[in-house]
Amino acid sequence: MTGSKVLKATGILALVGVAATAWLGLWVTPDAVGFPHGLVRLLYIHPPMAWVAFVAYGMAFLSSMLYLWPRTRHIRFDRMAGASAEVGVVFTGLTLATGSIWGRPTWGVWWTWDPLLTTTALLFVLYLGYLALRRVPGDPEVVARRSAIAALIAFVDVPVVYFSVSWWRSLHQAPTIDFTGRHLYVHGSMAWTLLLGFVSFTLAYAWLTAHRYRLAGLQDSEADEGLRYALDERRAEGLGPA
Amino acid sequence: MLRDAWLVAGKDLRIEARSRVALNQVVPFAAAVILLFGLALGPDRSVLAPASAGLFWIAVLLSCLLATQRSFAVESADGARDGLRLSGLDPAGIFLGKAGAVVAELLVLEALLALGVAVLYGAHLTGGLVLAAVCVTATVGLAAVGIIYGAVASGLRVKETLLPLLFLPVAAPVLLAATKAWDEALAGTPSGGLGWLSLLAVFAVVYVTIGIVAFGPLLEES
Amino acid sequence: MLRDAWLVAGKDLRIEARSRVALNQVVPFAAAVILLFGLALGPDRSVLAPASAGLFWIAVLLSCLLATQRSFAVESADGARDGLRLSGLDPAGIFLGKAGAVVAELLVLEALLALGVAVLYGAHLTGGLVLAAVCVTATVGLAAVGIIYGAVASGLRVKETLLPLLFLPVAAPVLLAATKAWDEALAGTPSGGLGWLSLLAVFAVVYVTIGIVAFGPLLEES
Amino acid sequence: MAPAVRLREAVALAGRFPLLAGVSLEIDEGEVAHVRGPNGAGKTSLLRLCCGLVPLHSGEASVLGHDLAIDRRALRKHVGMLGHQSLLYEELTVEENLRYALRSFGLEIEQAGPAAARLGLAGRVSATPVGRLSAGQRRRTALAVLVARDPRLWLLDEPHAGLDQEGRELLDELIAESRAKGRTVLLCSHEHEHAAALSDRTVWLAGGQVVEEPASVA
Amino acid sequence: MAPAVRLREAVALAGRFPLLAGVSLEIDEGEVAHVRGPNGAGKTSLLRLCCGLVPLHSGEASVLGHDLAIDRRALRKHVGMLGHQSLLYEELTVEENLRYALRSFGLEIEQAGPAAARLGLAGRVSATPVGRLSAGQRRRTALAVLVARDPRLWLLDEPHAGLDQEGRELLDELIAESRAKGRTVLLCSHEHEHAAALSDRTVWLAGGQVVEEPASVA
Ligand code: HEM
Ligand SMILES: Nc1ncnc2c1ncn2[C@@H]1O[C@H](COP(=O)(O)OP(=O)(O)OP(=O)(O)O)[C@@H](O)[C@H]1O
Ligand SMILES: Nc1ncnc2c1ncn2[C@@H]1O[C@H](COP(=O)(O)OP(=O)(O)OP(=O)(O)O)[C@@H](O)[C@H]1O
Ligand SMILES: [Mg+2]
Ligand SMILES: [Mg+2]
Repeated sequence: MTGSKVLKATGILALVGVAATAWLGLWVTPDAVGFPHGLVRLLYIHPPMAWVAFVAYGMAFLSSMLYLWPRTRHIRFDRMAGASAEVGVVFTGLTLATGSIWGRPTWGVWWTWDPLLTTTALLFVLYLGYLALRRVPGDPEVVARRSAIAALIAFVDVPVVYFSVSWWRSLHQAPTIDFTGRHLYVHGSMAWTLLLGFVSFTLAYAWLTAHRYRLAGLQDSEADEGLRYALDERRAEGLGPA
Repeated sequence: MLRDAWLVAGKDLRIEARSRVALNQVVPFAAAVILLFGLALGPDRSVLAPASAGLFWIAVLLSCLLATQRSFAVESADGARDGLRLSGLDPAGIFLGKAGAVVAELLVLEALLALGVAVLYGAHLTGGLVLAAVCVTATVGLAAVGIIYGAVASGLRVKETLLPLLFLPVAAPVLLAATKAWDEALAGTPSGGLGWLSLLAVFAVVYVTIGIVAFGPLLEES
Repeated sequence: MLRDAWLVAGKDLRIEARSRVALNQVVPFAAAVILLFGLALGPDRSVLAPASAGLFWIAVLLSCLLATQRSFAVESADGARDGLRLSGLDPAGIFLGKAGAVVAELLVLEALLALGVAVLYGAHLTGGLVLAAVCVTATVGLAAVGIIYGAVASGLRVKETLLPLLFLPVAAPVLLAATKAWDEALAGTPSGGLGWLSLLAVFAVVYVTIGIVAFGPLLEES
Repeated sequence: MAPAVRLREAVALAGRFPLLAGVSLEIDEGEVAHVRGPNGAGKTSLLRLCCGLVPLHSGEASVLGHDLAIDRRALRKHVGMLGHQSLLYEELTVEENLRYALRSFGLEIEQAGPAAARLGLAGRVSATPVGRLSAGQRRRTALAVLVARDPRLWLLDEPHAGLDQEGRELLDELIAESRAKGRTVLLCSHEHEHAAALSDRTVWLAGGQVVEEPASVA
Repeated sequence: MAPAVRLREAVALAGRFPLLAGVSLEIDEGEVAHVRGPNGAGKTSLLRLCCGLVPLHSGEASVLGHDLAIDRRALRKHVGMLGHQSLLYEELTVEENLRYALRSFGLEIEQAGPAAARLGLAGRVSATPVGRLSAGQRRRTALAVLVARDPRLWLLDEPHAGLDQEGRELLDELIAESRAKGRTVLLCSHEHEHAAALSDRTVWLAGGQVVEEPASVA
């Protein structure tokens, strides 16, 4: 099947890309001034991870919309939303983790109540709730509708996270934390490494999500297989004792 | 749709008028939240006065949670969702009606609470108009989210725990914006709160729209 | 009595193991509470770092509320109280069993949360032994109060709103004492927390005793 | 005349369990059908499918000309269900419940009084909140809503349960009346002698399917 | 033989409403009594009084030798109630529910299997969480608990409701058996032909009181 070939290729590319990013980031690119030794190297994975989380939630949102729209309603969009949100939660977790690791030497603390950080953490919890909702047992279609609507509402928070920095600035004169990293002058090998980071992490996202999606599909088709058996068994119930 | 909304809101408010749950239970609960959390965060007035807006909105948030739980508890017990679906009412109307009733209850609560906060924390309720506008828009947003998630969770055996989990994080930006707007207004610069107010208005519009659109699919399910 | 307690706790924990509600829903809820308070109180580290113990205990308090609600939701729906009364179990045993199950769930939650708090607030978990002891005693007290009031509210149409209202003010002293004890321990003077710890122990003993004695009359009344 | 209920190999699931495992059935408008079968056969599920409370997984299903896979909402106005749960507002009185139900279907509330009186709910009971009624009085209230609405399709799930002698006779009368008016009735009941006398035909369900009348009556 | 149930002018209230307005009644041990009356007569309230779910307001009441005003708890071990609600744990399976119930009465769990089998709950159903059962299967589970416990006093509130034909026959058998074993049974039922055949005597209730058999059968 070409589908699985594309998937395999994506996986290999993602792997190579991430490895290359690591290599470039760790050994090739220069240390930046103003950063504690070597920590700038987190630059090549931390922002891409945050980006992937956004992409994942966006995908979950889109799939949920498609699921809710009667003309395009198909259970595969629900699967997609679930798979994407799951990967999104993982990457949000990674963003939080790398951010904390970065923050410790840079700001001297693991955590601070910066709006961006807080809203990111909230996003994490928000989608944990979404996944908990998905796990509540029930009819697949019912679960799909419920979670699709939850995904719509949850996504409203994503732009809030994204804009929280600028809103904070525009609405609040003295930002408590200067997110100076944003002004860092990125050049040469650093820029290329960063770009590679974005691309390869996005590929990794695609690969992971596709796998999760396929797995969900397999589980469903297994259930469909099981359904035939279940139907026979149920019908036999009627014939049994009589 | 509006006729149905009116009918549903009337019914919910009539049940409230009879059972007095919002007045006798939710208002004292909100007061307890403010007092208690004020205590937990330390009795230091210099800490608490700036935090008064935040505490106020947390109390409102938790009360909104109770109000929505109640709003679905009065629907026929186990069959809440079945009942709503078989009722022949327009789902959008149901949504608007139930949200409207919760908004009405919460606004009364907020008025009472604001008095309390003013006294307790020595907060000055300046910029009254902005404060009131923030209350209304924020409450509409909160109630809309609450009712949507209330419907999502209703009929599930785990609704007691699921609803708070879903509601709280989504309501957080509303909380944040409302707190900021109040902070500005209380600090004597109500115009600084206008940006947050418009953000709240956006939230309210978005959530109400989602509710109107999504309540149909939500109830029609299963 | 202890045999019955064991039976009830085993049943409650088995239901939890099957539905995973505490893990999948209450733990994230607690995290959401902490974040929410962090947001509402503003980004000012000088306010939040000293308040970290308070926030931790507020999150535990609200989670305890959910856990007790859940604990009675798994009892047979409408007939929760009838079921418990007709069960032939010793009321004191029921109380101890249900409270025990809630304590077990909350202790796991606190362990997870403590990790989170340590990171979030840059709080140093020094005096680990004192912290743990505070957790255990405070949790026993909270769970005991929760289960008593849970039984009071169970079977009433207004349980969603009544339980929080009853629970919060009574749990307040526990919250305060636990917060103080943690504050001391986090400030590096765990011995200063021992006074609070013994206060918590008194609370726990008192509430558990009340529960053991009062659960019978509580279930028997109409 | 078009069939009021028409199912073709209808499958309905709860999770992965087939509530209905391929039901094919036609019930004409104006017919009173007695649905019968052992516990767990799928009778309640069939009624819930017909009013759109359970989604159709596969097969075809149309009720009163509405395809259940497409528009369930349009159907609601014409279908009345009496289920195991009474779906009333516990805090409102019998009368208020009746009025609210009628209003929510866009009907005039004049029918409320007569319907309540017919079901023996006049006087004290009609001003009592539903939460304080006995099991049979609740059942009567739910029936009163149906009577006042007079929908085209009546779905009755063990309607006799909980009713006293007089209530049973009244119910029989009501079913006979609605048949005379040309309403369609699906009547699930284990009281077969009772039900058989009321109905035009009997549909046997077992194991989520329509079956022939079993040799040993189940 | 001492009477199993002995009420003297027993009054029970719900708020200010008298559920029972002075009931005097004696039922001997080993008797099967059919309690009958119109909806809202107070039948359910009577049974709930007998197992101590409704407090006695005034009058005297003793059940199995225990005074209801003093010790209701001691009674519980010997009384089994089948009410409108099944009082089971929805998350636990039929089998787990049975075992838990037996354990909670301090009985051996060996009876669980046979009781379930007797009620037709073997196989798939016995491993299904009660929350997913049909109405009749729930009823059967609740009955299985009673059968496994075999208490001295059986309080059955409309036990036939929801059971299929086979279940009804089984129930009749069970009642006959417990009579043979000397158990006392209070049977509320609107299916009077059924119930009359099973019972030694009929008690008529109306308006919260014991009345003579009414001229017009209600
Ligand atoms: C979705 C949310 C987030 C996004 C989009 C994001 C994005 C970024 C970007 C683009 C940079 C700039 C790197 C540079 O140009 O120097 C950065 C830096 C950083 N981020 Fe994040 N980040 C997010 C969440 C977090 C979180 C949750 C934490 C902490 C727990 C964190 C901690 C940091 C730190 C410490 C730096 C270095 C800042 C400095 O050098 O001053 N970030 N982030
Ligand atoms: N909580 C309550 N508050 C006030 N009145 C109540 C309450 N519960 C029941 N009643 C009233 O008490 C009366 C007796 O109720 P009960 O349930 O005992 O009747 P019943 O004989 O079992 O009737 P049914 O045949 O309908 O089951 C009814 O008229 C009912 O309205
Ligand atoms: N949510 C669910 N999940 C799994 N199985 C279910 C669920 N609900 C019902 N069932 C099963 O579906 C079957 C049919 O149930 P249904 O309620 O339709 O039966 P019924 O014919 O109405 O029975 P009764 O006469 O007992 O009322 C039963 O075997 C039941 O165990
Ligand atoms: Mg049924
Ligand atoms: Mg009754």
